[in-house]
Order: sequence, then C-alpha cells, then structure tokens
Amino acid sequence: MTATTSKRTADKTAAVPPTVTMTFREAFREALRDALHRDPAAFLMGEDVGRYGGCFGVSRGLLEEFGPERVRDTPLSESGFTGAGIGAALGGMHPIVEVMTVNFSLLALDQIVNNAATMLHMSGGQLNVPLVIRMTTGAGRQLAAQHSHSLEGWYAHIPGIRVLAPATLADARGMLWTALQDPDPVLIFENGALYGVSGELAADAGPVEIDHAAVRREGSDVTVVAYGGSLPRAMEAAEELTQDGISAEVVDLRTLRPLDDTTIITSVGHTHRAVVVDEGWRSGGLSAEVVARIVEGAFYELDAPVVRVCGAEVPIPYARHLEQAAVPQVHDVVRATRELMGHG
Amino acid sequence: MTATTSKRTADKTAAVPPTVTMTFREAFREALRDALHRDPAAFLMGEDVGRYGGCFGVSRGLLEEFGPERVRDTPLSESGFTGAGIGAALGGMHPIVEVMTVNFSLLALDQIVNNAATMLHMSGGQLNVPLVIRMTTGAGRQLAAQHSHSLEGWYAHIPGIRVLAPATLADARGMLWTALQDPDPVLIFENGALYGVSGELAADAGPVEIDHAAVRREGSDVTVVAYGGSLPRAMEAAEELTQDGISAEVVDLRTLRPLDDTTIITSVGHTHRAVVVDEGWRSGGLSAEVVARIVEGAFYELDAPVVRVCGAEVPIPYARHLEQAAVPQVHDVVRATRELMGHG
Amino acid sequence: MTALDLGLDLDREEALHLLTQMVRIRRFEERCVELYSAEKIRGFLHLYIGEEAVATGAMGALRPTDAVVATYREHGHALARGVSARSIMAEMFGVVEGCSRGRGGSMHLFDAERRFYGGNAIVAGGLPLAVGLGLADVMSGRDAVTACFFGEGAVAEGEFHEAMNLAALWSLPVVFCCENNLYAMGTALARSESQTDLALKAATYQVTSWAVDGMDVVACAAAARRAVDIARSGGGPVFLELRTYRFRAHSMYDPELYRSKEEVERWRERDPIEMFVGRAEQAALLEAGDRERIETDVAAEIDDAVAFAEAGTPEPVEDLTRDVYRRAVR
Amino acid sequence: MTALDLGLDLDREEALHLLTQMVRIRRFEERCVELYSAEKIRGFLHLYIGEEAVATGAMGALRPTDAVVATYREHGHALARGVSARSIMAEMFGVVEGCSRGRGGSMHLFDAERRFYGGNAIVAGGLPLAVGLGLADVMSGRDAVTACFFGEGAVAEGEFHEAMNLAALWSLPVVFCCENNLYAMGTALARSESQTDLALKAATYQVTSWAVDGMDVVACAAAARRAVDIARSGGGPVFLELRTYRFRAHSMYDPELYRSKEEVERWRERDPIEMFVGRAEQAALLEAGDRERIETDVAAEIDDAVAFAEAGTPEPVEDLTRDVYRRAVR
Ligand SMILES: Cc1ncc(C[n+]2csc(CCOP(=O)(O)OP(=O)(O)O)c2C)c(N)n1
Ligand SMILES: Cc1ncc(C[n+]2csc(CCOP(=O)(O)OP(=O)(O)O)c2C)c(N)n1
Ligand SMILES: [Mg+2]
Ligand SMILES: [Mg+2]
Repeated sequence: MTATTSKRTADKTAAVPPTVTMTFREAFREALRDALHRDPAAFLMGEDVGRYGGCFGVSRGLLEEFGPERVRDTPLSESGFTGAGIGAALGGMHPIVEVMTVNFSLLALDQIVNNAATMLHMSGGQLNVPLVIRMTTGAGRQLAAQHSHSLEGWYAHIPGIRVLAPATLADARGMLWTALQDPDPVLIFENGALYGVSGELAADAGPVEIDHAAVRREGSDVTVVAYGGSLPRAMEAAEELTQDGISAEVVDLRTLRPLDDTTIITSVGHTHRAVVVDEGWRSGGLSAEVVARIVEGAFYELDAPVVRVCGAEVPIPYARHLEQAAVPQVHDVVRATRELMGHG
Repeated sequence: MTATTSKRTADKTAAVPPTVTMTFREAFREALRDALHRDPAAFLMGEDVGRYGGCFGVSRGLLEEFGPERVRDTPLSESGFTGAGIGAALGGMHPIVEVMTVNFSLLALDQIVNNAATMLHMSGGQLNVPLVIRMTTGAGRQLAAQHSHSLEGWYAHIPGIRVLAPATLADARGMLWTALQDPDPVLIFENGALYGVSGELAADAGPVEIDHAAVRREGSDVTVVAYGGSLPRAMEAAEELTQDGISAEVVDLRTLRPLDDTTIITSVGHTHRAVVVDEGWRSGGLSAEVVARIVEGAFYELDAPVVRVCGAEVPIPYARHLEQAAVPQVHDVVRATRELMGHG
Repeated sequence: MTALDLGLDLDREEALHLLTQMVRIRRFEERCVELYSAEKIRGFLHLYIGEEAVATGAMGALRPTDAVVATYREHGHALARGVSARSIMAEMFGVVEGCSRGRGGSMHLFDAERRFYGGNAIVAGGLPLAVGLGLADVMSGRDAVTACFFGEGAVAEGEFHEAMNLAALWSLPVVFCCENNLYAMGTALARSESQTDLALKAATYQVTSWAVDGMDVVACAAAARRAVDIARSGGGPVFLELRTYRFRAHSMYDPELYRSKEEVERWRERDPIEMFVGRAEQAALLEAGDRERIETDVAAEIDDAVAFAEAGTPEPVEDLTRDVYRRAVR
Repeated sequence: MTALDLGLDLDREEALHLLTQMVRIRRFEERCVELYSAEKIRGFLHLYIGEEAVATGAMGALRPTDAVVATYREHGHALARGVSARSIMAEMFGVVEGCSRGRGGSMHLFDAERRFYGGNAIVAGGLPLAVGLGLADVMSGRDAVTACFFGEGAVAEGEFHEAMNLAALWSLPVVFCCENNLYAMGTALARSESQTDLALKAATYQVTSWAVDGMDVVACAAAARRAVDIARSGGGPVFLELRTYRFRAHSMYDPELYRSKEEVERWRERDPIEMFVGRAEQAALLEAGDRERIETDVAAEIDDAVAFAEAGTPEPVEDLTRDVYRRAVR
C-alpha cells in the first residue's frame, strides 16, 4: 500500500483529498483491521484465517496484531463454526465468520438458512443475529467446477439475511463496518478475481452505507446493471460502447438483498433499455430477478426486452478458453448491448 | 385406493378407460413399488423409509414387500446418505434417495451441487449419476420457519440436475420411473399439502415424459403459470375467473429445470398476458425466471407487465392466518389476475 | 430408611420442586394432546411424556445467567427453565402473547430473558449454536454455562461431530445433554449408530462423558450439577447420555409401527414421576397430600394457561413481514 | 543382511515396482512445478511430494475391479492406479486428450475404466461417495473394495463422521486411507482435532483402525494389503492413519508461515524414496544401476507426457455445454 498525495494538491483552490493506492485484498484487510480495533465485540473466525494468513492472504498479519482469540483458526467444519458464529452473535458478540469460498458454504447452508435467517422471526422479534459472514466467490482462476460457483444471487433469495457484493475499493474498505454494526446477519461476497486488482482510495476512506445501488457511470441510451466481479467488465464495456456512439449508464447493485430496485428503475426510466450482467448461471439467477423488477416497475418505459448476459449453464470447466467462454466477458457485454441498440 | 369403473363404460362406443381413486400419497407409493419391482438396480434409501413407513407415510408397506436391503433406513445424516446415493449411482445402482423434506436437504447441498451436478462435466463425460432424490416441499401445514421452505426453484438454478414438481396424480404416479431411467440426477419435489388430496387416475397409469410443461386448462385472455402445490390453486382461480368473463389458460411447469419455455411462450403468444404463481419467496425465485423467459421470448406479445403471485418474503410463521397470508391463495391469484385484466 | 439411603441427597423443598416440575410438564402435555385433537394447536407436536426427569433434573443445575438450547421436543425444557405455561400455551395457539409471538409454535419456543434459545426443529442444528454461546460467554469473561439438549438421533449428524470437536478443542463451557430415548422417529439406536455406547463415543472427543439413568430425576439432577460444575470451572465441555424413553408417539402422526406395546409398557413401569414419588415418600421427603396439592395447583396453572391462550390476540395480517429484519429493510 | 531382516517382505520385482511408482510421482510433480511457472498448468496445484509411499503402497493392494476415490492432491493416486502420465498431463494442460477432457484440471482427475472416481476438491466430499460405491458393490454381489483417500483435515468435517458411521453400520468394504501429513493448509492437527489419535477416533465407530508409518512404502503396502483383505472378506470398513508429511507448500500460493524450515528438513531426512532405496539396496533387492535406469525411464515417460499434452487439442468453444447432461436437455 503506497500513500500518495494527488499531484493536484498543490492547487489549493481545488484541493483533492489525498489517496492511497491499494489492492482489493488490502482494502478488505484494512476493513478487518479497523473493525477489530474499533469494535471490542468483533472477532474473525474461520479456516486458516490466522497462522496461514487467510487462504487468499486477506487476513495476513491480523493474528500477530490481535492474537488467536480474536483471529481464530477453526478446524474444517463449515457448519460447525458458522453455527458457532450465530451462537456467538446471540451471545452478544459481533463475529466475522470467514468461509473460505462460497463453494464450501454449501456445507453451512443449514445454519445460514435455517438458523441465521429465521431466528429473529421465529423468536417473535426477540433474538437478532448480528453476524457477518464473508466469503470469496466467482470464477476466472481456472479452479474448475467445485471451486468456481457464483452463488451470491442464490443467497439473495433468502429473507432474513442481507447480501453485499463490494465491487469498488471504497466498498471493499467500507462495507464491513456497516455490516458489522447491523443487527441482522449480513453476507459479504468478495469476488476472488478482484483481490489482486489495485486502484486509488481516499486516504480517509471509511464506512459506507449498504442500502443502495450506485450509478457508477452516467449514460442515456441503455442501463447496464452489474455487481461484484462483473462491474469492472461492465464499466469497460460502457467505455468501449462510446465508440459506437452508445452512452451506457452503469448501475452497481452493491446490495443484492434487499435489492434497491428504485435506482435500477429510475435509470431505466431515462434510458428505456437494460442489460443485466451476472457471472452466475442464467436460469434462476439474480439476473432474472433484476429483469422481473424492471418489468414490474418500468414495463411501459421499455423500448425493448431486457437482455441478460450471464454465466453459461455449465459447471465451470478448467480449461482456460472454456472458462472464459463460460463467464461473461467485456466483449459479451459489448456485443449484447450493441445488438440491443440495433447496432448488431 | 378404490378401483372404480367409470359409469359410462356401459356405453361401448365411447369406452372410457377404467380409473381408480387414490391420493397423491398412494400414487407416489405405487410409483415406488412399481420401480422396485421392475428395476432390479433400484432401491429406496432415507430416514425412516422402512420401519416407520416414511415420515409422511409414502413408503408404508414397502419394507415388508422388498426387504431392508432395498428399502433402507438410514441414520440422520443427510449429507452422508445423499453422497452414498451418488456413489451407489456411480457404482451402477439406481438409488432413490429420500430426504424427508427440502428443509433438511440443505444439509446435503454440498453433495447435490458439488458432486451430483458436476460429476459428468468434471469427468469429461465419463461418469453420469443416475440418481433420483425425492423430497417433500412446501408450506401450509403450520410447521413454521424451519419446516416450510419451498426451495425447488432454488435447485432449478443448478446445471447438471433435473428438477421435477409433480402436481397431478398422473405425474405423481408417472414421473418417478422416467426419472429413474434418466442417466442424470433428478430431483423430485413432492408438495406436502398434496399428499392427502385424492382424485381419479387411469387404472393403467404408467410412466410419463418429463421434458415438457403442460397446458392444464385452455384459455384465451391470460396465461397463469404454476406448478406443484400452486397448480390446484391456479386451476381453482381460473374457474373462479370465468365469473368475470376471464378465460385463463393454465400452464403447469412440471419440470422446473430444464424449463420448457416454449410452452409458456406459445401460450403467452395467444393470451398476451401472464400471471406467475409460485409458493416460493418472490425475490430470486423461480417466478423471476419465468418472467425473464417471457420477456426474452414474447416481449412484443405482451399487453401488460407479467404479474407475480408469490410467497411473502418472510420465514413462514406458525400462526395459521399468518401462514395462509404468506402463501399464495386462490383469492390472491384471482385478485392479481383481475387487476391485470383491468377488472381491478 | 433415610433420604441418603435412597440416594436422595435432597431436602423436602427440593423434592417438592422436582415433583412439581415433572407433573407440570406431564399435565401440560396431556392437555396439549386434547387441544391438538380440538384443533387449537396445530403443526407438529412432539411430546416429552416419559422424559420429564431429564429436563427437570438438568435445569435445576443452571443459574439464570446460563443458557439453554433445545429441540422441537422442548415444552418440558421451556417449562423447567421458567418460561411460563401461559406464554408457551399462547405460542401454540399462535397468538402474540406467545413466547415467540405465535411465529414459532410448538417447535420454536424462545425466551431471550431466560436465555432460552429455542426450540430448534433441525435435528442437531442447535449444537453449533450452543458452541457459539459458550464461546461468547468465554470471550466476554462471563462464567455462564450453556446446556444443550438433543436426542440420540442427532449423534449421527455431521453437526454433532463438528460441534463436539469445536467445544472440546476450545474447552468451552457447554453441557451436551443427549436424551437417549432409543428411537429417532422409528429408527432404533442400533440402526443409526455403529457405536451404541454414546458416552464412549463422546469421550473420544476428549470430552468428559458419562451415562445417567434418565428416568431417575435425582440422578439427572446430580449428574447435571456435576457436569455444570466441571464446565463452569474451566473443565471444558461435558457430555451426558441421559437414558430415557418416550411413552408417546414421536409426534401426532406416528402409527408406532417400529416398537411393541409390550416394550412401551415395560418402560412405563419406570415412569419417572411415579418412581420418584415412591422413593421420596419412602424417604419421607413427601408427605400425604403433597401429590394431590401439586396436581391441583398444576391443573389450575394449566387451566389458567389455556384460558390465557384462548383470550390471546392474533397478530394483524398487516404485520406478517415484521421481524424479518430488525433494521428496516430500507 | 536379508530382505526379511529389514522387514522387507518382497521380491526384487516388487521392489522395483514400488520404487518406480514413487519416482514417477516425484518426477512428474517436479515437472508440474516447472510447467506451472511456465503457465502451462493453471488453477490450484497441490503436490504429493513426500507422500509418495502412501499411494504407491496402498494402490498395490487393489485389484482392477476395485474402486478408488481421492482428493485434489491426487496426481500420485492417479499415476499409481494406472492412469497414464500422458492423460494426466494433458488434463492439466486443459486439452481433450486429458483424462477429464480438460474439464477437471489437477483437482479432478477421473478414469472410469480404472474405477478412479476423482479427484474431489471439497474436503471430505469424497467419503460419502466411497460409502455409496461400497454399497453398490455389496448390493451387486461384487467382491470389490473401495479405497478412499483423504487428509487428516477432513476428519473434522461432518461428512467424515457421517460416512464412517454409515460404512460401519452397513459393514461396507471401504478402506479409509487418512493421509495424516500433520497440516490442513496451515492448520496443525492439534489445532483442528481435540482427539489427535485418529486411529483411536476411527475405532470408536467400530471400524478396524490402526496407524502406519506413511513414509515407509513397505509398511504402507503391508497395511493396505491387510486392510483390503479384511474389507474384502466381509470384515467391514477399515481405517488406516498413514503418517506422512508434505515436503512442499500446500499449493502454489502458500507462503508456509505456519511451519519452520527446520521441521521440513527433519522430515526430508525420512524421504520415502531415499529410505526405501537405502533399505532395498542393503537387502540386495536393488542392484547397481537400477535407480539410474528407473530415473531415465521415468524422465522419458514424463517428457513423452509433456509432449503429448503440448500437442493436445483444445475443446472447441462451441462444445462448452456438452456433458452437463448425458441425455440431451430436450
Ligand atoms: C436434519 C433433520 N433431519 C430430519 C428431521 C426429521 N426429524 C424430526 S425429529 C427426528 C428424530 C430425531 O430423533 P432424536 O434425535 O433421537 O430425538 P427425539 O425425537 O427422539 O427426541 C427426525 C428424523 C429433522 N427435523 N431434521
Ligand atoms: C469443505 C472445504 N473447505 C475448505 C477447503 C479449502 N481447502 C482445500 S485443501 C484444505 C486443507 C485440507 O487438509 P487435509 O485434509 O489435511 O489434506 P492435505 O491438503 O493436507 O492433503 C483446505 C482447507 C475445501 N477445499 N473444502
Ligand atoms: Mg431419540
Ligand atoms: Mg493434511
């Protein structure tokens, strides 16, 4: 992480706040460090979060800083320690449970769906579960079928939990704290392909709100809805589309549940066309819900059917060219949008 | 089960095949008995399928008929015995695994999603998994949050598995055999509220195809799409709607994955309006996928936005009036359809 | 003969308390059966009748600051923990006066004030919660203990295994109370466990474990006291195998094809209430008239609970989606 | 000194075979590392270097009709089972000539013909499959045995527990080969298991269990032979704890913060290949020139495998969705 002061700070009249260059990995780590510093009830728990430094290096150094009680390595037992996180939350703590990847979270689904998501309601409002569960999601690293699921949209089907998908450095840095102070269980999906990506972040970046989608790029011809690992691709596609004279507005969902459809519908109200990009499988994916919301909220605004650019309906294959073909790429977004705009 | 011969059989010229009266429970049982008789590789395995007679009585009597090897009681270990079913399928058997209810299947999701669904692809086409998994689904019996999930639509998101939702006696009786002879894993969702419902079934009812949706009632004004436990409600609503002069066509999805959108789109092509009924939660449910398919396939045919009538986004509460309110009822379908038709 | 000769190391007050609790549970559930037939109570209803000694004995070892996790067969645990008969009955009537506001029903009784964390209808699903509650207590420096109840059927589940290992590894103050009533629905222990000595099985996790006569309320009380002491004093988790039997069907839908009437009858001869009354009377801990008075009081308490529930308020349907999130959705 | 004095109950041919297999695995993986650096192989790559004695010893006890289930660290198992180096290398190059058509990669090697059922990247996820394969063999009246390999980290997972219980309860012919290399990624055994004596733990399921020196290929072979005999002759499942060590990082991304270089060095002194060569030479089972010849042959085999993989065919992108269903979707 390199602290830099923007070149333009010399210009006193238009003082730009100083920024730092960092990777998503570092931003996630800073968020964890900050949370562990500021919230005495917070602790991090999961497989290899401590001695190993986190399976993707996110928590490296935290064990040394906070000790093994608060950076707690667990045995391989996803259901057990996720359930223990729920219990600890009921007991007044603010656990941050790390499930290495969404693929392994299938082993913890009973606890997440049957306990974390239902507890408040089943208990008639008595017992809330202030738990954060972080996990890596997504394909793109040739890890094949059992290590490449994008199931965050699946989780977004479950009432009682909030589902976040940070796609910018500011969100990577800022969502955790807000999630941790939330009285309800929050799942944070970190896209694995983003960990190594770096960029500029305000030096004083802190918590961000977690209730709204964000317009990441304004445009007038078409709304491109994306989130997580697909956002950078959507942004790149929007840039490319300018060459065809197409002005794309890009909406970053940020929070997958509850879905902020107002922002989407407002945007479609201006553009009258929409493309939904989702790395997850098409059928029954989050993309379908976005289409349904647009139809419900802006049907008469639509000049054309909403288009989905999604993961192919296949267990993700290992071979690089097949994996790339299975996951929406920039050119897929560009092509679909051009076709939608009649530039096919 | 009472064998009856239709009164009209006396009329030789219009001979109606003899029918029997039976419940869905009996139809499912007949399907199991038939499968165990005809397919030597088939066996039934699950919690309390044998001595207890099945948690909902579906398999009562089968232990006595086929013995404990082929009607195999398992310990409480959903992941273990579901995985064992996959292994047995790889070993050449045709296991029918019963997971008591979809709620407990969350404990077996790793095996279903990471193994059953991926094996054929991951092995480059070498290893198929001829497995059937049956489970009860749905709310309506005041069993509260942990026993009332409708997650069949969720499963329909997973490539590599087929998902069936029998909603008629003929399908309850006929889908199992076809599923069992299928080379791929098939999940059959039996709606718990249907078990006790009885009706007439052809005395010689046998296997049915599992690839297509079915138009259960023809109509010209609006397409009502439903499946499983919602189908009878959709049919009743259609009947009621005739009083408003609304002619509703009812499509029974039957197979939730792969979804037969051709039948849906063809119907909407005639009616130009659609209502989707789904007991599952609205956001990210199967209903969203149906909307998306209609938009993709029949956007320019639509006279109005597609309407969804879904489960409320709440862990299902115990109290009867709340549970009823949480799950789409006949009057909800009627009201939504009337509004859509401008009779609101 | 003295109380000590009978192994009853308790005074009259304690004896009355134990008997009262067991009778409360028994009569409460008998009334539930009637109310189920009358369709006042719906959903699944799992009776604890025959097993009263376990919850009664164990709960006495806990302080108000301790925590409890139970299953769908938890009326007895809730009553013994001090959740009022009124609020439990109201819960089963599905009214807002219920301990879970009518949202949970029989399988989901909760009481935050009494640290009663349910009411879990997924077999073994409560065990990881108990581990977490124990962890929170330790991390917060509270000397509380969590008692976690579950049936022997749960032992085969992966969640049992993971929870035992975590609790032992982290030396957490959790008392695992395994109610071995020999059946999981219709599955006999020997058909579900390759190792039927459950205390031995638990001991392999390096957890202090032993088996207890679960029909003997005094034995249950003594074992629980010892177990809670060990857990509270830093001795790590304890596993108790409480050998008991349910006199009734698994739930209201069970034709009981899997066991004989004779077997049930043999176990009924060890009725925990009658056995305790017999011994306590012999030890002169109970006096003539005690039983009658308790029965009368309990009947009144239950009548009152039913009346309370009958007079309860259904939640307005407009509030269907309340308590899905504590923080408003947006 | 004779072979028997050294505890080497094998003939020259067997000794040559064992050594060849271990060397094949070692050199194959060393080449994989190079190819990973050259970005010919991608994804996760887990090396078996240091653990060769286990797969080599165990696999010799199996017949072609037996079945094998392995993990993501399974190059060694695949090679020892007879899957060709060509098809494994091609798999890691992601070409259709690969044993999984390039769909699986390093973690998902499959070979139906050799009953090699993967290649499972979910820790403990293969164990229930092994139970089912065993069940199918029994139900079909085949006298086959299933060997299931997994790391000691898997023992904490619920799926381990459920699988052990099912196998024992149903007395299935499964040999559970637990490769205890002391670490699950960075988690040492004592941090993951309250009971670190894994054979004892397994024995509690009523499964015949014992621990074996996993660095001694002869001990591994002997143990596997005994275990497979028990399983095949109706003695039910067997659990072997094979004590071994991985010399390399967990995968290509592991900074190895959790163990010292000294520890690794100490274990390297028990290199299974060098130990075996030393003993076999002393016992005159190996002759001068054997090692060199084997190394030369293996190098040639691997060169050939790499050339084969290099010349492989990428699957046309149009075929992306093939093999999702065997029966056409509609
Ligand atoms: C994970 C899961 N599987 C299955 C069930 C259905 N079920 C409810 S109770 C029960 C038997 C449990 O037996 P046991 O643990 O011995 O407790 P008991 O009912 O005897 O008190 C079963 C199979 C469930 N609730 N949860
Ligand atoms: C269910 C699950 N959780 C986590 C992981 C990530 N992971 C891959 S290998 C591994 C360590 C497994 O250790 P062990 O079982 O001892 O086998 P070894 O790698 O030492 O051979 C972990 C945690 C996984 N693949 N699956
Ligand atoms: Mg029981
Ligand atoms: Mg290991």
